[in-house]
Amino acid sequence: MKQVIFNENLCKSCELCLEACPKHIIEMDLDRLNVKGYHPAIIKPENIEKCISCGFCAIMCPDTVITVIK
Amino acid sequence: MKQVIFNENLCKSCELCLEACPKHIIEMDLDRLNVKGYHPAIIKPENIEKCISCGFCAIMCPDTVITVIK
Amino acid sequence: MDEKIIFAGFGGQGIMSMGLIMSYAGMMDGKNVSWLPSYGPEMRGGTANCHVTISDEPVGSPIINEATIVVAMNRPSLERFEKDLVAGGILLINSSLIDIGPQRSDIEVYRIPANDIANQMGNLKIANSIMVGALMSLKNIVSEDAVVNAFKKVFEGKEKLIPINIQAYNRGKESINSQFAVK
Amino acid sequence: MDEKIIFAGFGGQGIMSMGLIMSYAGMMDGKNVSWLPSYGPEMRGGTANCHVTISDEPVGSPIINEATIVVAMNRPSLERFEKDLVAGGILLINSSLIDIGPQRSDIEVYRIPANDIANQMGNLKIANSIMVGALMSLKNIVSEDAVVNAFKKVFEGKEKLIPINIQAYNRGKESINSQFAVK
Amino acid sequence: MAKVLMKGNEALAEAAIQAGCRHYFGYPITPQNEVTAYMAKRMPKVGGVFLQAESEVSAINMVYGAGGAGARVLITSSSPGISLMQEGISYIAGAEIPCVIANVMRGGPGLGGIQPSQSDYFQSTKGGGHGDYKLIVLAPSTIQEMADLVQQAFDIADKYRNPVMILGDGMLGQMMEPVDFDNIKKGENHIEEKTWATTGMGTRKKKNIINSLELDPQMLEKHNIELFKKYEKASKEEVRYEMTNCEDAEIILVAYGTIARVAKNVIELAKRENINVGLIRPISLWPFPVEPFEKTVNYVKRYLSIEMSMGQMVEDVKLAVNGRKPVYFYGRAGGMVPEPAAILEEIRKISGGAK
Amino acid sequence: MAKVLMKGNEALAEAAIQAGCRHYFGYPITPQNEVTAYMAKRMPKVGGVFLQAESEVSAINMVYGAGGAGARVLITSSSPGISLMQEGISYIAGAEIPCVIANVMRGGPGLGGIQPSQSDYFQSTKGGGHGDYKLIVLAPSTIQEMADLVQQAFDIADKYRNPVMILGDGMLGQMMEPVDFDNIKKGENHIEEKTWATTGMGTRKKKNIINSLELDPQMLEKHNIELFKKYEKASKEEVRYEMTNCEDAEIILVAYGTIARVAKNVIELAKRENINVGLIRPISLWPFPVEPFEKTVNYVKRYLSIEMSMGQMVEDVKLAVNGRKPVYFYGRAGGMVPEPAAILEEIRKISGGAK
Amino acid sequence: MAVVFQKTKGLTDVPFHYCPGCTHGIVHRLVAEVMEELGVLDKAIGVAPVGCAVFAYEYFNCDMQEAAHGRAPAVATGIKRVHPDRVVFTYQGDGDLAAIGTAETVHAAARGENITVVFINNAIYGMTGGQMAPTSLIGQETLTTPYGRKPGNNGYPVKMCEMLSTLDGASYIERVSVYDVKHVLQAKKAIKNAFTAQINKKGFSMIEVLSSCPTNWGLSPNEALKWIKDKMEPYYPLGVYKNTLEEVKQNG
Amino acid sequence: MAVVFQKTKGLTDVPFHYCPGCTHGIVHRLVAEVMEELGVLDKAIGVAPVGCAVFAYEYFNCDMQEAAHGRAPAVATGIKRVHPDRVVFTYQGDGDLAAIGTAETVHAAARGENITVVFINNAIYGMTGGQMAPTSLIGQETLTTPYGRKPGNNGYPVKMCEMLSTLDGASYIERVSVYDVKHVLQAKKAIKNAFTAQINKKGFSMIEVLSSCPTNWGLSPNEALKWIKDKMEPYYPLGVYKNTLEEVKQNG
Ligand SMILES: Cc1ncc(C[n+]2csc(CCOP(=O)(O)OP(=O)(O)O)c2C)c(N)n1
Ligand SMILES: Cc1ncc(C[n+]2csc(CCOP(=O)(O)OP(=O)(O)O)c2C)c(N)n1
Ligand code: SF4
Ligand code: SF4
Ligand code: SF4
Ligand code: SF4
Ligand code: SF4
Ligand code: SF4
Ligand SMILES: [Mg+2]
Ligand SMILES: [Mg+2]
Repeated sequence: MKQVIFNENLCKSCELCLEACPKHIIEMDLDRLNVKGYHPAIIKPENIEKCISCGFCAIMCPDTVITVIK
Repeated sequence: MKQVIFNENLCKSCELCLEACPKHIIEMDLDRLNVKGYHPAIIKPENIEKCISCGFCAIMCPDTVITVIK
Repeated sequence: MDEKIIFAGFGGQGIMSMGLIMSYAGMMDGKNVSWLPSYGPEMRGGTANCHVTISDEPVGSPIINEATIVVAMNRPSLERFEKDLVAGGILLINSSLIDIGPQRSDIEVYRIPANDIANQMGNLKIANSIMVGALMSLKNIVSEDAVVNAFKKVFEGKEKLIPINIQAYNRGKESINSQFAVK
Repeated sequence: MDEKIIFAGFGGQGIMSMGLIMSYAGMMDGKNVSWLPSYGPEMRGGTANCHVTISDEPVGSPIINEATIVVAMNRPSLERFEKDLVAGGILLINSSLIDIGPQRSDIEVYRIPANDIANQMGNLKIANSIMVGALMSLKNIVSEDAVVNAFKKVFEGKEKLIPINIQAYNRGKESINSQFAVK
Repeated sequence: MAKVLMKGNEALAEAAIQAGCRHYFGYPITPQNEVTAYMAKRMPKVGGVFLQAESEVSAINMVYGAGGAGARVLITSSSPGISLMQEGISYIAGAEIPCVIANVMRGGPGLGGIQPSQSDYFQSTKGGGHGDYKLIVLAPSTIQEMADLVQQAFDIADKYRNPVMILGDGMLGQMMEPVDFDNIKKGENHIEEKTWATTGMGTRKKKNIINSLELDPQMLEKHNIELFKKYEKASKEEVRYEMTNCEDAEIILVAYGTIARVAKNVIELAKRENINVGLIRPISLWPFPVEPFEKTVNYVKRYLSIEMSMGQMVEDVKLAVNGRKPVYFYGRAGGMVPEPAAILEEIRKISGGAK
Repeated sequence: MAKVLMKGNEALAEAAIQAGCRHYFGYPITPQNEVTAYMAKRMPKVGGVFLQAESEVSAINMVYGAGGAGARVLITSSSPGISLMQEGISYIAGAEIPCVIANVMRGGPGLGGIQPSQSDYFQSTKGGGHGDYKLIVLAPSTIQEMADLVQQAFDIADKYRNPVMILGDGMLGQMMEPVDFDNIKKGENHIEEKTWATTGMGTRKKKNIINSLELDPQMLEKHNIELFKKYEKASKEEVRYEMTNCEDAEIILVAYGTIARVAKNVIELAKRENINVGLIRPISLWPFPVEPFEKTVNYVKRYLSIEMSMGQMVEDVKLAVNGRKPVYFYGRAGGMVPEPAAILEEIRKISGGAK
Repeated sequence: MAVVFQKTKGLTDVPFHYCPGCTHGIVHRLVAEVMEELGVLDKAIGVAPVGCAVFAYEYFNCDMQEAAHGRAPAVATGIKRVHPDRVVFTYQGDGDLAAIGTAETVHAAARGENITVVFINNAIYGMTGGQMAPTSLIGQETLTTPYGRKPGNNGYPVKMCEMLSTLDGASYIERVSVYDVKHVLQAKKAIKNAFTAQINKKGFSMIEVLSSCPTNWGLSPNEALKWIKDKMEPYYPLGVYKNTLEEVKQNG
Repeated sequence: MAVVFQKTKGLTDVPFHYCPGCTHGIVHRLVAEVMEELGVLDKAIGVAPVGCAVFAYEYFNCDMQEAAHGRAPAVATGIKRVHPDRVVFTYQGDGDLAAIGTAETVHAAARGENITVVFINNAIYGMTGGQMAPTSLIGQETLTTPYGRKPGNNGYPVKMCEMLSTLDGASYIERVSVYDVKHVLQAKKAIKNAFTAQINKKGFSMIEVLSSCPTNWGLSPNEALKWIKDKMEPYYPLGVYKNTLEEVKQNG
């Protein structure tokens, strides 16, 4: 089962993953703040299927927020 | 008048001038010590005529002992 | 007069400027003033606060252990500085970002939805000036003139921001009337 | 016993070794000893000297202000250290290199042409051992055995130099007999 | 020029410029970074030089060069950076080069923290570097005084051909207060010609040498004795202190810099409890002011040294009091600032609950 | 092993090796060059490391690394070089790394000279670096004691996880005396395991960190207080001194290191004139021994501190005596060594020609 | 189900304190991954600098020392000389490594000290709030070059890879960046080479990473990556500057 | 009657304290001659090092400062920033310049500090009695490398000209020697170029002189000259490493 897991409370809203994703499926959740006060990065459930499990998002994330499972 | 003047009390007997002189006319005066306790470099009067005023001795002397006049 | 004010909030909320405006105004009124920022390692994030003393006497310690006024712009600030108020002191709460109340009951509390007002006015950055206005309408710490001049001083080099901030300041003053003093 | 000896001369005359031999010998005899070199900037030339104390008591200051013996290997040394001798002290002069006499008349003076003797023996480097011999024949500061062992110690690693130096030492002892004590 | 609201670090920088300083060398370190930033902005405007060195070691040796070349020169840093300068400072003192060094102290030891501290008192006053030398050490307690003392520091440095240290702390560097620069003598006018400086010989007959080497111990001793004659003069002429409420105090607080301000609050607090507390505030830490102790030792019951350290100035207080009255110490360390209430509590404690 | 005749510098080096030190970092400087030379020769023979660093700054930080990694480590230098180490020393104290630092003092300030001096007393005992920390400072006065104290220094350093300084001077470094290494406990056996050291985690569960940073002032204060608990323990357990002829002395000399030897000669000289002179020789300069003053202050008339400096230890003497008896100072500077006769003269002078 | 990417065991659970989008975080991860992959975490000893990475000792899952500003290579030397069989590395910023620590860096390299240096070149002093670094670009505005860095006053940016490659003790020197996925992967390979050089006892290895400081550059994190590519890379060419991995080296 | 050679006015009357045959003396004379010939003695300010040349302040006939060990470039920077129109030079040994003073040297060069550095590489610490210098050769026996310098323990000799030439601020860098008349004359030309670079405001200039230390090498003065030629020169190739004398340089 394809999964991209965000360890949400580590996210700092830097948007590097967003830019790195070739499928442009990552976005900032502007409706929520995590414990640090940042809008966390998310993939909307409807978009997860577009993920090609390339891992680029995780590779570019400076805060080890992301785990990618294929 | 060709002259090679040694400021004798500055001489430290290092023999660099001796080696540098293309005419091999410089020697150490083993009979005398200068104020510093060194045998000074000299050119015997009979040898001064062989001097070609090249200045090599002065150029190699580390203690500015030598003045060369042509 | 001896006012000891703590301004506190997130970095980026203009906390330091609030303190500066009050300090300048105090100075222009011929008071003794001091302004002391908290300073952390130069990494970003976390809270910011500054201690402002405005007094008729020379200022002793610039560190405020017993504040007469606390302006809390976010929740952690409220939690941290509430206890430093003297009994009867004034607590200003930015109710746009703070949904809890104070623990104490021996202080005067005012809630101003500064961010919401600022949002209405079309510029989130002026929430701080709104709070300064609210504060001034509660207590005439410094003269009106001095505050206006202080705005000019603090925004030196960024003159075009002065009118909107003074406007915000005035809105802040008005806001108090529509507020409820929670005792 | 409390001998305080200053050895002095040019760098290269083996001044430090003279002091070392006496110090080792003293130590081997169970005496308290100290050896203090003068040390200058590491540039060459100039004078060298060392202060040697050999004593039944623990050595106080290793600096000798009042010497019982001065061994002067060159003229500047004589000029510099003559005054440090106690009245009645012994002054040994390397007469090969020193053509002046001492200024004082309250001391015992011995002149040994150490360089000349060394030259005769075919090795200028042993003038120092000759002087040690002369010193020992004047005053039995340490035992004969100890001196021989001290030579062995000081020339550790250069064993082939031991015989000639002991020979020189013995010639030095003899030389005193052919000397004249200038009073 | 009217009063302006300024951070201590900025006031320090501006005062130096107004005192005729046109050469600043430094290296960034918290909590004194505003000095470097201010100098970087202002120096080019007044035709001066701001140079960020590659390290504090290098910076202090640039100061040596520039001061030796005749300039009024300033360097600032904070505790670890000042430690790195100790060799250079000893050289500057040895070669008798005037300059002003400011230490905006933070908590130590080692990397420590960046909150205000006073734990470099020993280093500043006893000589953190090698050899017998003294810095003249001035400790401001307000931003106005920061400005005033910086200007005096340059004059003192020139007068004695000696480095002068301004000893502040992070709080003094970071806080703002109104400051008035009108009293600052504008430097250019009253800088005496430095005939000893290495400016290039030009038409001068004798070459000038800046140096601290002397291999002959007799000559080096002479040099040391001459240095100490200067220090003796300074310890007569450069003593600075303030006394508050000492007239009939039963206990006298001794505090410098920021903490002296806290002490003033304590005096007020104590009054409410009818405890008569006075304050001696040394402004010159070296020379340490002995007079206020002589004036008070006969009637006061005890002294209490308050410091942001584990106890350093207290030794100088003891030396001044010399056993005639008890001397106590209260301190906080690591960036903690003593609170008035806690000091009052300490006063009660050492007074045996008296009064 | 029988007695051997050795220079102080060599004895220091050999004693360190015998105490189990296998890591030496240093940088050449007169008058301690024999240490580097000796270590360069010997260390490879015993499987140890001799490393000539690019500077003293670098060397002290190598010591930080090596000491933090669990090794017994030695560094030596002389005055200007020690000044360069002040930041590093403060870090080592802050991070609680055991090591031994020897300063073979020479005349200052600045480049100064290379003759023996004691003018780094303040730097060593009060903290030449920033922050509140203490070195344990030991001052040998014979070559044998140099060897003995070096060995003790390593044990003390390990016991307290604190740097220990051996404070010698050029004369002590350069002179030879017989020395016996038989009493030195061979280090390898009694070095306790350093469970805190960074040795690589291996099978250890918790990672080890060597550090002096603490940005939270409350935590940093706690760290400071813990350091001072150690220092308090040390000032009870590590006091070392020697008393000579103090029983019914009317004047007591206070002197350490080389000058204490001169002082012993003075005692003899004075006896001839029927002046009863005693000597207190502090061996630990920090902790400074207070006991011998307590023992003598009631009957002695005065104290005279003799130093090869312009007057540094005399402050600690005054603090110990605390006004109960007059304290005098006599010193020579720049590499000059006080002569017995001159000291005697000084004794006569301050005694008002007494006895 | 296969894990494509998960957090390395080379990092502890302590969250990074870095600003949003600061690439210090990426490099930390790469170093940790390399150590995990090489199986050296249990014998690694790292040295943290003074700079934004000052808390690196909290993050790497191995023994750590915190060095004085600039002195990490000296500290690492001390450690390595005590434990020659451990893997010793430093992690340093440009102020730390190329300004105050210049002598320590040069001489660790000259000595061929068998350590690995990870060098974060972000053309600024991050921790102290944005002063000029030795590596700041000509024209760059910083707190201490408010009118832009000018050669006449502030000199020229220092190229550490080029400089250190002139030293015989340097075994592996490479400059990389992390401004996109490709370069991150290349950076990781480089870091692995550097650690491998150490494990093979080749001597001094250093990887210079062109890294971002969005906060002090006044750019968004993604803009900052672009700035690395557009402004820094032209002055600091990427590539391998020294490589003796294949050479059999005499060891004295 | 023509004077072929006489002592330059650039030197005072104080006799050199150097050991017999030490080429420090030759280099002193060359620097002094160059300053005299360029007519800058009255506006020169020199900086002496700590090393055998510590007394250089006595010898040069111009204003002088004595710097702390290794810090001469920093001291010179301080002087030059006060008097940009004066001619400022340092005279330093290899321990001074290439060990303890590495950072100061590198950054004076990187800044393009408009000073001239005369660098005496004698592969040894002369003044302190013959310890290893960073420039000591592999295998060289010194007080601190009694078994010969070994790369594994002591690293490799540092080539300063090569290293500093990588810096954009360096304007003129040349390595010369003084082991015979021809090389002495070449050395003088190089020193003149370096001072000329400064006078023309080109930035940092340095001349490295392979020089002898007969005393600590344990050789006679003439043998020592041969040692320079046979042992040092192969490792330290002579030549111009950087030359912007002809370039028109932008100045920020
Ligand atoms: C001796 C000393 N000097 C100065 C400082 C202040 N300081 C802390 S970090 C730093 C520079 C950090 O810049 P860099 O090394 O480039 O690391 P970055 O923060 O950019 O990652 C400085 C100057 C210090 N702590 N110690
Ligand atoms: C801070 C400091 N460290 C060490 C010394 C001791 N010292 C004096 S000169 C010198 C080295 C001299 O060697 P070099 O620079 O090569 O000059 P040379 O004597 O060979 O001409 C050293 C280490 C010192 N004076 N100051
Ligand atoms: S794994 Fe690749 S495709 Fe999937 S979210 Fe991450 S970057 Fe996008
Ligand atoms: S890269 Fe990481 S920290 Fe940045 S937004 Fe994406 S998940 Fe959050
Ligand atoms: S001038 Fe030339 S020929 Fe004459 S003595 Fe000198 S070297 Fe010889
Ligand atoms: S070169 Fe000079 S010092 Fe040497 S022997 Fe000749 S004259 Fe004398
Ligand atoms: S200041 Fe710059 S380098 Fe430091 S954490 Fe923030 S972005 Fe990163
Ligand atoms: S020790 Fe060497 S460098 Fe120094 S003066 Fe003597 S020969 Fe020259
Ligand atoms: Mg950086
Ligand atoms: Mg050299």
